[in-house]
Parts: sequence; C-alpha cells; structure tokens
Amino acid sequence: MNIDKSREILSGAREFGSDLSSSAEEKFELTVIGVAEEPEFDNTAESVQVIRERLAELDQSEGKTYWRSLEELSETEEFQAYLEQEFPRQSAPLESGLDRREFMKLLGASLALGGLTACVRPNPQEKIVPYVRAPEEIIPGKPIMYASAITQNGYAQGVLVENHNGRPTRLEGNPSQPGSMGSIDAQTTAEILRMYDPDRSKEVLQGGSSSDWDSFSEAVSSLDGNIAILTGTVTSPTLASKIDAVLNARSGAKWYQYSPQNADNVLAGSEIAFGSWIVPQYNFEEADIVLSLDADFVNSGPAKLKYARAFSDRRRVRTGEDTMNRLYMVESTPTSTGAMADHRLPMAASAVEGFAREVAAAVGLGSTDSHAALPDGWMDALVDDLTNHASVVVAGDEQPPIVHAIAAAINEAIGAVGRTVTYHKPAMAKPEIQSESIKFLVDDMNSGKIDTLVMIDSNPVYDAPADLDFAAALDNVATSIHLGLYNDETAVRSSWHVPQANELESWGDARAFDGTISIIQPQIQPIYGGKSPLEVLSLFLGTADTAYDSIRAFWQSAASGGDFNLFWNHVLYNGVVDDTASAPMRARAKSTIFDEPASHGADGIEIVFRPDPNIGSGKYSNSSWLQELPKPFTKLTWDNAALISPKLAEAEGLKSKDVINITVGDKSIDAPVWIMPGQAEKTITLHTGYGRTNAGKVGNGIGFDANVLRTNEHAHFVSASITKTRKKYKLVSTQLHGILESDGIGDRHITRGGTLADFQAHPEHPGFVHPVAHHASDLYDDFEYDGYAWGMVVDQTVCNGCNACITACQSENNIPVVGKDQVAVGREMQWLRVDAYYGGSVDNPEFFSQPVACMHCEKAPCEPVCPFGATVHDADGLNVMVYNRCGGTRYCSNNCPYKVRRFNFLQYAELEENAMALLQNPDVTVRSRGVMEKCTYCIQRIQQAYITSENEDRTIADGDVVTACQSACPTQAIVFGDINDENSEVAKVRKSKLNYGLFEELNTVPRTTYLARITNPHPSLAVASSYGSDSHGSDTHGAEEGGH
Amino acid sequence: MALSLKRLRSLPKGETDRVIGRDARTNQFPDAGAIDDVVNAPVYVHPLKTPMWWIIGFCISLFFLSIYITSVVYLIAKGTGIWGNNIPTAWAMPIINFVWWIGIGHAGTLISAALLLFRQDWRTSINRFAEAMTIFAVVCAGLYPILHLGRPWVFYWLMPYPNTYGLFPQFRSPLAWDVFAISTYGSVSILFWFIGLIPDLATIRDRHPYKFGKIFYGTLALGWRGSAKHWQRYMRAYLLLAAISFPLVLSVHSTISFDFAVSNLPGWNNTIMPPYFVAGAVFAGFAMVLILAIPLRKVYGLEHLITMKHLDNSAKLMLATGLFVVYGYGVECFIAWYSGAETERYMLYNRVFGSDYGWAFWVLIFCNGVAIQPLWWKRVRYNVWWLFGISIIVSIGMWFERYVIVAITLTRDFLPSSWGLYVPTFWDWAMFIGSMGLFCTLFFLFIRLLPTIATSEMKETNWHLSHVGDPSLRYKENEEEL
Amino acid sequence: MPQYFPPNSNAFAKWSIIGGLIFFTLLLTCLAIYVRSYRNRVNVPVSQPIPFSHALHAGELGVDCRYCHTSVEVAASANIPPVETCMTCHSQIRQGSPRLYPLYASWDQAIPGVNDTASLEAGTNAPAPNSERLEWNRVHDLADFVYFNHSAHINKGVGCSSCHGEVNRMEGMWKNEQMSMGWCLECHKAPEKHVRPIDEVFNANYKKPTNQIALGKQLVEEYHINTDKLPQCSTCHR
Amino acid sequence: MSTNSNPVSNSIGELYGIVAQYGSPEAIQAAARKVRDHGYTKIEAYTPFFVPDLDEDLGHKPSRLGFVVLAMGMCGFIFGFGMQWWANVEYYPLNIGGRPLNSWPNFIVITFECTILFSAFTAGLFMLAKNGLPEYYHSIFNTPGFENATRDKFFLCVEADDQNFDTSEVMSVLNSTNPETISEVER
Repeated sequence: MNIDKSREILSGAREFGSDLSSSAEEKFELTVIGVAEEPEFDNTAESVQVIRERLAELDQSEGKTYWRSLEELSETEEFQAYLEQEFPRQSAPLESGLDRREFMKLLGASLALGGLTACVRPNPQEKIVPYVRAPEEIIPGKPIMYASAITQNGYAQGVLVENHNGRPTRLEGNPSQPGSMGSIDAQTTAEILRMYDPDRSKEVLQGGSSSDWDSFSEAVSSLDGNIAILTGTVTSPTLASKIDAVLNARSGAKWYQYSPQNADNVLAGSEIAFGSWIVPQYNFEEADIVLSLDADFVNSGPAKLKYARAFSDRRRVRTGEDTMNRLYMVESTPTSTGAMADHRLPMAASAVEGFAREVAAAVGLGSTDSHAALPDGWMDALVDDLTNHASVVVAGDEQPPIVHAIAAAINEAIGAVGRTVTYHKPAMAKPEIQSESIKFLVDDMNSGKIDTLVMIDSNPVYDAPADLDFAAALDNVATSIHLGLYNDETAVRSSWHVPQANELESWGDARAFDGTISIIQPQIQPIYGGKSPLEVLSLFLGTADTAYDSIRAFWQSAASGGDFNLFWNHVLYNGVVDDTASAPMRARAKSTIFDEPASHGADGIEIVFRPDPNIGSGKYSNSSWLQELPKPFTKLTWDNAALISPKLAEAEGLKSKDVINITVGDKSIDAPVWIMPGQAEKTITLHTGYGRTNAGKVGNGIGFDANVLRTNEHAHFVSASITKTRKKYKLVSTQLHGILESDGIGDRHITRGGTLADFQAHPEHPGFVHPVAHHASDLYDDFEYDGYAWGMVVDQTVCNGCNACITACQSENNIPVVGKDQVAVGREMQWLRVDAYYGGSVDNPEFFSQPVACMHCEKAPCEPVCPFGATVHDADGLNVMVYNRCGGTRYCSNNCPYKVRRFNFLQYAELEENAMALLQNPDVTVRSRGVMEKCTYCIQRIQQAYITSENEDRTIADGDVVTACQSACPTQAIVFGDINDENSEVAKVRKSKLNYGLFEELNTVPRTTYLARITNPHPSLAVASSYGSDSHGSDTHGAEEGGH
Repeated sequence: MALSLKRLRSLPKGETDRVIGRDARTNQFPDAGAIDDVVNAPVYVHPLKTPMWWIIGFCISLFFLSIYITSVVYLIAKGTGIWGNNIPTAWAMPIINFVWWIGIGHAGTLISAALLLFRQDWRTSINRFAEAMTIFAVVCAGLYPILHLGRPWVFYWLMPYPNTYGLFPQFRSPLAWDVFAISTYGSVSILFWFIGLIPDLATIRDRHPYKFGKIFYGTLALGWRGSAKHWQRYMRAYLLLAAISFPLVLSVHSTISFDFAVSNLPGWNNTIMPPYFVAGAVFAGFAMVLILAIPLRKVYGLEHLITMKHLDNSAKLMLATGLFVVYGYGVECFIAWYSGAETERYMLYNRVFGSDYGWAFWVLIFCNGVAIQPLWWKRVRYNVWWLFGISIIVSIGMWFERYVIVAITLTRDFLPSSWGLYVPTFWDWAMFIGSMGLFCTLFFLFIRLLPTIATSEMKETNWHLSHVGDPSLRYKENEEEL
Repeated sequence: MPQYFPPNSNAFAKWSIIGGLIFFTLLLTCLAIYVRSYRNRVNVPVSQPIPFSHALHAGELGVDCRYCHTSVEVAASANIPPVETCMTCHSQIRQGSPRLYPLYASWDQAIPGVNDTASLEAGTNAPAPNSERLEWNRVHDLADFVYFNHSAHINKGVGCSSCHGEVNRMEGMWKNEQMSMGWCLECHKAPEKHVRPIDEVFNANYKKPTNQIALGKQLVEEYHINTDKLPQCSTCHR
Repeated sequence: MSTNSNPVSNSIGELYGIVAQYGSPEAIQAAARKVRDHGYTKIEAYTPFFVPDLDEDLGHKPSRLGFVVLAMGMCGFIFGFGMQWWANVEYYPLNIGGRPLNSWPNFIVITFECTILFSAFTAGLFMLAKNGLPEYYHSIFNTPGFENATRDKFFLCVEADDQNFDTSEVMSVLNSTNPETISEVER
C-alpha cells in the first residue's frame, strides 16, 4: 500500500488556501511510479512502459506551469530587459497573469477572508492503492538506504541513496568509500535533482527529429568504416573492457578521452620527474607542514573529500595542549584551501614555477635566478619548517608539469616520499594526456579518417579547447552519435542523440581516486528512458546486453572464485569492492628535472581558468540548486564573473558589476567584474561552465562562456589584455558586507579568532574568544531542560566554506529555489548560509567562513513577538517553527539578530505534480507562500530517532541523530547532539575554551555555538592576527571572564 | 426653512451673517435654529440636486478606491512578494502606512475627548468631522495589518475564541496587543461618534424636507425626543465616554509603538517610543484636521462656525506636538550615543549619513522640524494658505518619520552579512494611494449625509456664550490652558 | 407634529434587536457544528469499491488487526493490506462473488472460472487479471502537515479503539472521532485518561476501568510516556 | 410673545398630558420650578440641547450610570487578565522564548484594552437602554409644533397620569408661566 507522506506532500499545502483538490488519482499514480520501482528490478518491461507514459502525460499536462516556474528562474528576454532598468525592484516581480490555479487560490483566499473557508472547501477524497504483492523489504513510510556511487570527472564518490518506496530522494556519503569518507560535496548531492530534471532528453533523436531505440540499433548494426569513441575520463573497469571489446571487434576503431578537468599536468609532471605516468597521493594526516603551490586540494580534484578530512583532522584545536599543522599557500585566486592557510600569498599562476624553483634551491635542489616578492622572512620560515618537520609540497592541477616535477623533487629532498606522499598507478582505465588525445581526435576528424564518432557522456562542442573548433570538425564526420543526459550543444550537432541513463538509474562501476572500485546500482528505472553507455556499446558488439548483464558478466569473470552471489551482495551492500585500492609504488625523481628551462611569469594581466566552484565546468549548469548556491567568498549566484584584485580595480578604475572586455589573441569576450579580496594583483579569474546555449531551461544563457578564450596549450592560464566598457551587468550576491574593518562592523565581535600561540598563552581565558565581559542577568527563572537538549557547535578553524552543507540541507528539507530576480531582492531561501568575512588588508586578507543557521536560542527573541504562537520552544529546547500555524507577520524575522529566518514571499515551492515532486522528502512539510521557515535542526530526523528509541524503550544514543549539514560536511566542522549528555561529542566540544555564542551579549543563549578560528603562523612571522578581540587588553577581559 | 447651499455661498460674508442672523461681534446666534440651517443645509439637499463639486470629488475618490481594491485582489492572488519587502526588511511600506494612518486618527479622539474634559468649548465646531476622520483613518489603518499577513485569510486566528485547534493567540506579542487596541479603538470611536450624532439626527429627522429623509434619519435617531431625563443620562454617558476615550487614545499609539519598542533591534528598542509616537500622532492628526477643515469651511460656508480661532488653536497644538517630536529625535540620538553599543551607534550613523537612505532623515527633519517654525507667528497661523501648505508638509514628514524608523532601521541591524536594501514596488505605492481613495470616499459620503458640526452642542455652547459675554475672553483663557 | 412611525414600531424595533442577536448566535452554532462534524465526515461512512465489513472480519471471524495492518507496530502508517493478503482466503472463500470483482480484477493471476479468459468467453462479466487497480477510498485523512505515527501510540498503550472506535462492530468504515488538533490534545495533555495496558491495545471491546485515572497514571510511569514532550508542537508537526 | 389663555381642547382620544412651549432655557427652567412647586411629579421637559440643572428643577434623581460603568470596567479587567493567564498557565502552557508562563507585564496592554472596551460599551448602551431607546413612537410627538423641540423651542409636559392631575388646574399653572403656546396632547 502507499499511504506515503509523499502523496500528501505532492498534494501540496492544501490547508494553505491553494486549490489542489483536483487529480487525486494523478498524485497517487506518481507515487506508484516510485512504488512500482523496486531496486530488485524484476519489473516487467510493461510496467516501465507505464511509467514513461505517465511522465510523458505529466509533461504535457503539467509542463506549461512547470516551465513557467522555470522561466522565472532562467534569464529570459523579459528578464534581461528587466535587468536593464535602473530600479529593477520598482517594477513588480516577473509573473504571468492569473492562471486557473491562482484564480482558484484567489477565490479560496477571498472566501477565506470572509471567514468561510472551512465550510465551502470540502476535503478532496484521496485514494489508497495497495500493492498486489508487497515487497517484503519495504515498510511503508520507512526509507531504505542503498549503497552506490556517483562519478565526478570519472572518479567515484561513494553515496548512500535514501529510497522511499522505490523513490530516491536524497544522497549521503558512504563512510566505507575512500572518495567520500561519509561526506558528500554539493555537486554529488545535487545529482538527485539532475536525475529528476524534466529538462533531460527523453527520446532518441536522429538529426534532431524524434526517433527510437530500435531504429537506432538498426542504424548501428549497419554502420561500417572507422569508429572513434570519445569519452570523458574513464575509471570504470567494465566500461573500459567493453570499449576494448569494441576496439578489438571493429578494426580501425580508436578510443579518445577528453574531460575539461583532467590530470594532464600531473601525468606530464610525473613523466618529467620519474619518466613514467604515476600520480601522487598525499597523507595529510602525517604532515605537520604543507606547502601548496596553487593547489586547492580541499575543494577540488577527485580526492578532495579525503584530503579535506585528513587535513582538517590535524587542525582540530580544543584545548591548549592540542597541536595543529601549518599550511603555506601561494595561489593566484582565493580558494577554500587558501582560506585555511596560515600563511597565504597571492601570486600569479605563471609566477608559481619561479617560486617553486626558489624553494627547491633553498632546500638544495638546482639553482634559480628568479626572486618572487615575498614578505620578509617568509622563505626562511618556510624552508625552516619544510626541512625540520614532516612536510609535503602539493602542486595544483592547473600548474604546468614542471611545477609538479619540482614539487616531486622537493618532496623527495625533504624526505616526504613514503611518509606524507606516496606514488601510485593512476586510477584511470587508460591514462593519457587528454589535451593531446582530443587534438589527435580533431585532426583525425578533419582529415576524414573517422566515419563514425561515438561521444559518451561528454560535451566537446562546449568544453573542448576553443582553438580546436570541435564543432567544425564534427561536420567532417559522417555519423556522429551522442549519448548524454541532455540534448546539449554537442547533441544538437550530432546525427544521433541517445538519452543517457543517470547513474542513479543504471548499473555501472567506477574507481575512486585511489583505485577502489564501487558498484553503481540503480535506484529506479530510467524515468526518461535513458540508456547506459554499456548498452550503447553492446550494440556495436551486436548484442543487446543490458547494463546489468554487462556488469554481472564482467564481475563474474573478475571476481576471484568463491560464491559469486555472496560476493555480489557483499559488494552491493558495502558499496565498495574490497582491496581494490592501488598499492604505493617506489619512485625516484630524476636529477634532470632542473635541466628543464625555467619559464618566467609574464608580468602583464593574466587570466586563470577554473571550473565554477558550484556547477563545475558545465555538468551542473542546469541544476537550479547549484545555480542559486552562493559561491564561496563572492556569494554570487546565477552568474559567473571576472574576479579581479582590489589593486587592479583601483588601477583600472573598475567597480564590481562593471563590464570589461577581455582579449586573448584574436578572441575576446565581455565579462562583468567582481572585486575579490586576496586575488593575485594582476590575475583575473574566469569560471567556466556558463554561457551555455543548450544546457536546459535553467542553465541556458546565464553568464558568459570563458571557454572561448581557452586554447589547448593555455588551458589553465594565459596572459591577456582588458579594456573597460560602459556597460554594467547586474550581478547578484547574497552578502553585501563582509570587510571586518569597515564602518560599524569591527567591534561587533561577530567572528572571532586568534593564533595557536595566543591560545596556548592563555589556555583558560583566551582573550579573543570573549572580548566583551558578558554578565547574563535575568528577571525571570529560566526553563529547565532536563530531557534531551539538542545543540550544535561549528568549528570555524576547519570550515573552509565549501557549501556542501547548504545543498545537503536544501535536499533534506525541500527548500525551494527562487531564481535570480528574487535573490536580487534578498529573498533567497536556503536555511543555512555560509557568511564570508575578510580580516586585515583587502589585498591579502584573513578569510573567515561562518555557517549560520537558526541558533535555536533558549531565549529566542523571535518567539514572544509571534501573535499566532507559530514559533515556540519544545521540551528539548528546540526553537520550533510550526508552518501550519504561521500567518506570516514576519515579526519574528525582524526580531532575529541572526536573520536566519526565510519567508515564502511568493509560491516558491513546486505544488504541481511533475517529476520534480518525486524529489520531495516525504518527512518534511512543503511550505506554501506566506509562511515563515527556518532551520529545524532536521527535526524530522530527531523525531524519527526519538520514536524509534521510545518504541525500543531506550534513550537516544549520541550519533543517532545526524543533521543533514553535519553528515555532508567534508571536514566534520559541524558537531551536533545532546548537550545534556556528558559523554556526547557536542557536550565535550562545547566545553572548549574556544567556544562562543554569536551575539551572546544579547542574552539569547544560542544552542548553536562556534569555536573561534585558530591559525598557526610560524613564530617568526606571527603578526598576532586575532579577530573579535578588542584593540587592547584582551587578556584582562579573559581574567574578568575567569572572575565570574 | 433650509437655505440652499448655493444661496448661502453666493452671499458675501457679512451678508451671510445677516441672513442667518449671526451677531458678528459676539459670535452668537440669537436664533439657535439658524445653526441647524447652516450646518444641515447640505444634508437636506435632494439626492438629484447634489452639487457638482461633490459628485466630481466623489468619483475621483472612487477611482482611487478601485486602485486599492485592484491591488488587494492582486496581493491575495500572488502573495506579499508583489511588495518590496525582503529579508532583512520584512516590514516596510504596509506597516509604515499603517502607523501613518492610525496616527492621523488620533487628533479626532483627542479633540472630542480630551478637549471636552478640559472644557474647551471651541472644540464643538470641529469635533464631529474630526471624529469622522478618526474612524475613517482607523478603517484604512486597520486593513493594513491584515493584508500585510503572508496569509491574510487566517487573520481570525488572532481572535481568542474556542477553536478546533485548542489554541489561543500568543498574548505576549505586541501584534496581539495591536489587535485588541485597534479593535477597541475603532469600536469605541464609532460608539462615541454615534452617541454624539443622535440629537443631531433627531434634528434632521424633524426638519428634513423629504419623507425618505425623515424615515432614514428618524430610524438612526432611535426616536430621540430630547427629554430632560434623557439629556441627563446622555450627558453623563457622553462625559464618561470622553473620560474613557482619553486614556484609550494614548494607549493605542503607545501600543503601536510597542511593536518597535518591545523588539530588540537597535533603533527600535527605545523607551522614548510611546510618548514620542503619541505626540507624533497628534501632530500628524492636527495637520490632517487642518487639511480637511480648511476646504470644508469654505465649500460649506462655515467660516463663522469653524473660525480662524479654531484653525489658530489647531496650529498652536500642531506646533507644540511638533516640537515634542523633534525633542524625540534628539533623545534618540543621545541614547544611541550614550548606550555605547556599536550596533546602536552605527544604526544612528546609518540613518543620518547612510549612503543609501541618509536623505530620508533630512527630509523628515525639514518637514517636521523646520517647516513648522513659521507657526510661531500669528500672521502665519491666521493665513489659511500657509496653514494648508504646512499641514501638507507635516503629513509628508510624518510619513517619512515612519519610513526611517521602520524600513531604514531594518536594512542594517546586527549581522552585517545580512544587511540589505529596500526599494518599494509599484504595488506598494498603489496600495498606499488606494487607501487614500478609501479614506476620501468615506469622507465624501460623510459630508454629504451627516451634519459636519455637532449642532446641539453648538447651540448649547452658543447659549453659554450669550451668558459669559465676549467669547474672545474665553479663547484667551483657552490659550493659557493649552 | 405628526408621528413618523406607527405605534407598533417600538415593539418591532425591540424584537428585531433581540431576534437579531438570537439569530446570529444560532447561525454561528450551526456553522460550527457543520464544519466540525459533517464536513469533517465524522460518523459519515465512506463508500468503497468492495463493501468490506470489519464487523465480519475483525468481529465475527475475530481476525487480528495486525493480520492485515502489518506495519502498525513498526511504522508511522498502518498499511492497507496488499491484494495478496485478501487472496490468501478469497482465492477459495466466496470465490467469484461479484462483490469481490474489483479484487480479482487487480489480482495478477488468472483464477479458473473467476477472471481467466475462459470465464470471459463464457460471457460472465468477469474482469481480466491486472485489468484495473484496486482503489480504496481513504477514510482517515489527516492534514498534510500532521505527522501521526501509529507505532508510537501502539507501543505506549493507546488502543486502536481509542481513536477508531469499535471497528469490530462497523459494517462500513467511517471516522469515529473529530480528529482535530484540539481532540488530539485532550489525550496529549493528559494521557492518563486514555492509556490502557499494552496487551489490551488491540482489544476493540476494551472498556475503561473505573479507576482509569489511577491506572493511567501508573501506566504512564511504567511505559515511560514523556508527558513533557507530548503536548509540544514538534511532536506532530515538522 | 402671545399667550393663549384658552387652549384648543378638541382632543378626542385619551389625554397624555398638557404641554407648554417656551422660547428659552431660562423660561422653561422657571416654569419647571413653578410647576413642581405645585406638587406635580410626573412632569418632563423636552429641549433641543442639554440645559444644565433642568433635571433638578424637574426633581429628577441624578443618574447612577457611573457606578455601573465602573463595575463593568472591573469585569473587563478581570476578563482580560483572566483570559490571558488561563490560556498561558492553565489551558496550554508553552515555553515561549524562555519567558515565564505568567509573564504578567506582557498581559497589561490587553487587560487595559478589555477594561476600556467593557466600560465604554456599558456607558453607551446602558444609557440608551435606560432611556428606552429606540422608541420610535411616543405620544409627546403628537404635540403641535414639537418638531421645534429639536431646534430652538423648549417644551414642558405635565403628564395625565399624575395622581393630582386636573386639566384646568394644570392649565392655569402653566398659563402663569407665560408659555408661548399650550396644547393638550392625546395618547
């Protein structure tokens, strides 16, 4: 049966005056889509057919309204025009006229205004449809978690999929998978949205006109001539073997790989250093000192979650005894890693090589004539650290091969190899320099050597280097076949397009960065009829194997003996194949590294290309969650911008939102600028992934396409020239003020921090934590919380502002997306935000990332002012928001010092029964317009744990309740639990002397507290950087604190 | 016999006096009936003979009223998002207008209640339409908090009644206080007004030239026959109502000010708020009284009932309360500095010199502080054009005061990361203009259908005057009492 | 001066005032009653595709609630049984009864003489297997924002009949209680008035003992019912 | 002014009373005193506006409205505070922002407003009730020229059901008060 909350969710907030009495059936049928799909996949093809029809119907029936709502998200012409206006907000928000639903809403509302609503609107009759045969593992209303994996640029990130009656709703990290460690990044979380995205291509296209799978397989079987296969980075053993099979079967077939985010430099670097293709893995848990050469290792690359965790584990300071590692960072543009650095130096990307050579020289390798402008004593301190501690040097993927080679040499010289860095065989099925591979491919295409090109899960027309002009080359290919989730730039230029099955819909396997293999198991039948790469390739072998057949076949042969089913179930259960991680290799760096001619950084203006921190290099362009996610530090949404340094802005007379023209060679683009504190002086950062033309309704036409300037040999940075234009462009940022030194901010002690030395000097009363002596005095007796008392602590030292928590929260709590125009007027809905503050000089500031959600104040200012009593405290001390009681006076938001409350100014939540509705978490109410909402500490999880414990007649154990943000956090900066339980992690952390409450002087007694940010500068460089503390005598305050 | 309005207006002033037999020197009417004739003349006019100026004015009001209705419908269809409100500026123009309207209301009750208690006989000429103004202003104001709700259709949850949820309103909230304060204020004002009307309605009943008029007004008059016993109870009740309304009117705007004073926001959390708001309300109220009285006495030829003396007194009150308001600004600044709290100080800095909204502060300083200074001079107080102009400026100024207090304070409070901007939208303005339409519509109906001056009280006063002698003496006393 | 109104106008006025007041109060009362009971479908039987009788199954035959509503002890919802469950008996008993056609129509197997092709040709208006889904009409439909959990009640001594009434006597099925928030709170504020021994939970005939309050208090202790949390908003709303 | 010594007594129906009309408050006050001195108790005056002390001249007792209003005001006070206290402390105690259940300072405003509401409506409605309003038909309206009672004339009525009522007596007494007119008014 399916009295599944989801149907009620689908039915939207009926009580909230919107008319949804219609189509109870459809609601139910949708749930059946969820229900009929069991992960076991014994479904008859017929039932799958039903699903397709249903979705097709839905698409026609509900499509219109759905697009309308998307129209509001995407930048349509009217929206562009609307942006040009001087005061956009002077005009009413973009909305179409009243449609039926709204009219009914209006009707209902006006009747309700007459106080009659209860009498005139009858309850709609809901249907209950039982299973014919109930699958025994499904207990209605109880989710099942399945282990699987999602690949990012080919590398697996282990996930656990929350599955409600066969309807996947959320992704979480898989603790037993090294690429995840139980954490998950924003992109992988958003994969679930990508799966349900109604923009995905739904049918096979031949030359743009609709066709079907059968005629496609026909066409394939009749193909002859040279076949070329283009894929992204492939780590999947099964796919690789399948491709090999095709290569063997078809003479003259070739396999090319290209992914805009690749390991070319690492491989080429190892070529120089070791003469062979091997890749380094870093053991940050061992490293006391880390030197990063423009490497954003905590927030980019396949190992980011592992590295972020390991690196942060060495920075958790609770007491004066604790120690921490030290990070030296030279980087061209601020990154999450740079934000954590103890010593950070903005430096042009091209200058890093020179710097690396200097360091090498300092540790006795080669010699250099270059002298980067460093602060006094910087190099000495660095070398002192590198040589006297367990250290490691990390080179960034965007840095040229030679830098990687030099880093390898230094690591060897300082004895890091084997301790803090090990070398391994690449996890890629076929390691190669992809920039060459794509070049060969284009040459072959142009020279007519290729008759059939199969492009799997790649979009070269958009992301291949501009100078290769892939689009033109594609015309020289007789038959081009594109397999992809979207009908994208490449698809529309191909003679065949086949909709691809999402990784949540199909079988597969993939390796993590360290080689560990995960099996990808589907959660639901392909809802838009997608096909997996394995199925498509099978056609070329003349078989009609399903992906499931191929995978099982491969593993049956691969699995070493034993009972295969046992092995198989074990693997599916764990999500990883044991002992598949690659073993360390012995490698000696060549002495010839430093014979390479040194290249010197040009001192003109330099462009740095980086994948967008949220939407990557285009994979997630159509993800409204990630588009609306404020980018780290800039807090920009729905756009990319040219990040420039304050100095450059002054020199060129530029202000944020001015549009500049950037010229590289004969190519040039217009881009709005955003002034970025800490940006290297003459470096301009351009993020790729924008300026899409065929991404989908959400992603089309947002931002500018930086790929235009990107050539094959200068894929990562290139010198350029800029000219200021008269134009202005409306960039939307969710945070307008963040410079701690500016007017009226300095003495608010919002974010607090100091050096490890400061802390160790006053381990009991660190002055920077409690700059203002705060005497709580109260007229009334306080409430006692003798049961559970939920609380949260956020460790600002290890929070790197990666945003994983925000998307996790969005996914867990059904948080709607509002679109650029609404964000522009300050109506973003994310319950959790990561505030960014800059301390010190704007040219090289100290970065603070402060996640802020509802503080669940014990003396919440929001509660006494609500006339409806819609926000109250419960017995656990939670600040509860009762949506259905809320009338929307918004007084609570006014009175909240933290401004963490979010209001549904319009009908943001999707109430139509389209595919997106399947995404909703059935355990969380969908909020309608006119209702205030906010972080609830994931109360649905607390209640679930509470009921379970009560049914088992026990108490909730520490760790039973994990909030969405906490589970996602790669660095475990968020600790949550029962603060009344002496032994709980959170209670222990709260005892730390670094613990402080935001605006605690207002006597709000917040349940969410922060650990002051601790940095660990080298003693000789320690310019005491302590924020929050008063200019003088912070210790005396500490003493005062001790006094009472 | 009723004089037709046309005839009255056609006559030169001295002549009017002669016709209605008013003694220009003592300012008395030997013939009490003449007061009826003058005041009630417009009411006696046959519907089909309604003067053109009224019809035109009424239609214009209706037009703006339709704008109001349109914006309300659109609001309910779309949601509060059609306004410029956002986070952090969750309250903005609707609340500003609400406070503005409710403030305007206060002069009416104050005139009718307080001045009655202080035995200010001159009030009798203006209290009737001042009370009407109060009621209509309260209507305009009262609608705002309801429409301002995210879900207006659940406003009735704010009433304490036994419901299926087993819930009561949350009585700690100033907004819950507002519900009680405003509903009490509205209903008591209407009651007070109606009680005052009864004898005059009886007068109209007895003199109305047409049958339907006699029935209509007769019904409203409840069969009043002016018996001495009735008069005795009536006057006692009237006095009690006045005595009750006086603290009420003070409490209402104090309660409104609690919406801000009780919160914890820098710039809102001030103890000065209640007195400062009440003074502001009376200030704005008397401005509105003048805005209405000056044209009214002209078109209805009531110069000899609403004399320059009345305008003069109103102007003096306006000046006094205006100065109090300015003092309020001073105290706010002082407290902000004296508190020593970064947030408080920055709030003030942002209000006064803020790059985004600093100008608004100076606008209000000019309107409420500078523009009223000419009122020190008698010549200005005795010049209707000056008074009218200054009153308009003051009304604008008081609107800006609320704009600064509500919207601008919210744009920058505690947490810099959440600081924002606020820009009103088309619909914000439409609803504001529209609410004025509502007010005017009601007021036009009032001056057409009901006596704009309390005639029975007027007669009584007049009779008193004839005993006390030269009225100008009494006015002298008044001034001292003021 | 003539009278404007006839002598009886006084009485008319007086009575129209009194009558008006009476009428208004009556109107409100009726409205309240209508909204809270009838529109709320209290005691209004809901029609079903199959005239299933709890009186027969739960009453006469004495089938345990949990035989069909299997998840009631472990999950939030007390599930509606799958067709399979019905077919365990009805593949033999009452086989082919036209009142059970919707059941056979939804069943995924052909049953000779009931819903197989043979019987179709035979002209009996029997439905084909898988021809249509079995759609029950929902009887207890709480608001979407209310998260009621059966297991939490069952395991703490709240009996089925406390909310659903004497189901074993119901021919049809209907809402036995108002199931409004106020109604829920009656028990959530004072559970001792309603809790019963756990082994009586599924006993539809259970009658409260005379010492209910005393017993209740003792059971509340025994079952560790957290009376602090019970009346909290977060208990039912998320 | 003209005094009509022999009034029009063409009254057919039952007599309600004899009504004299005066032109000024002073006149009617004097008349009222005189009539009362003659021992008439059922006398009533009708005036276009409130004439102070006239009620004493007629021997009316002072109104006790004030006490009633005070009493009801207290009821309002108790109701207002009681409601809030009961709802917050007894009926459904909830933890609102850590404030105590009986946070009486927050209850003051509503208590005050309730007090005002109760007393104000008592004052208004109780007055109307005691005056027996609405009363659309009243014999006094039969008085000739009574429409001026709401304009500028003052009427004094000696009612027929006064125990020592005698038409000629009353006539003479009234005549001696120089009324403008005298008329017998029927029921």
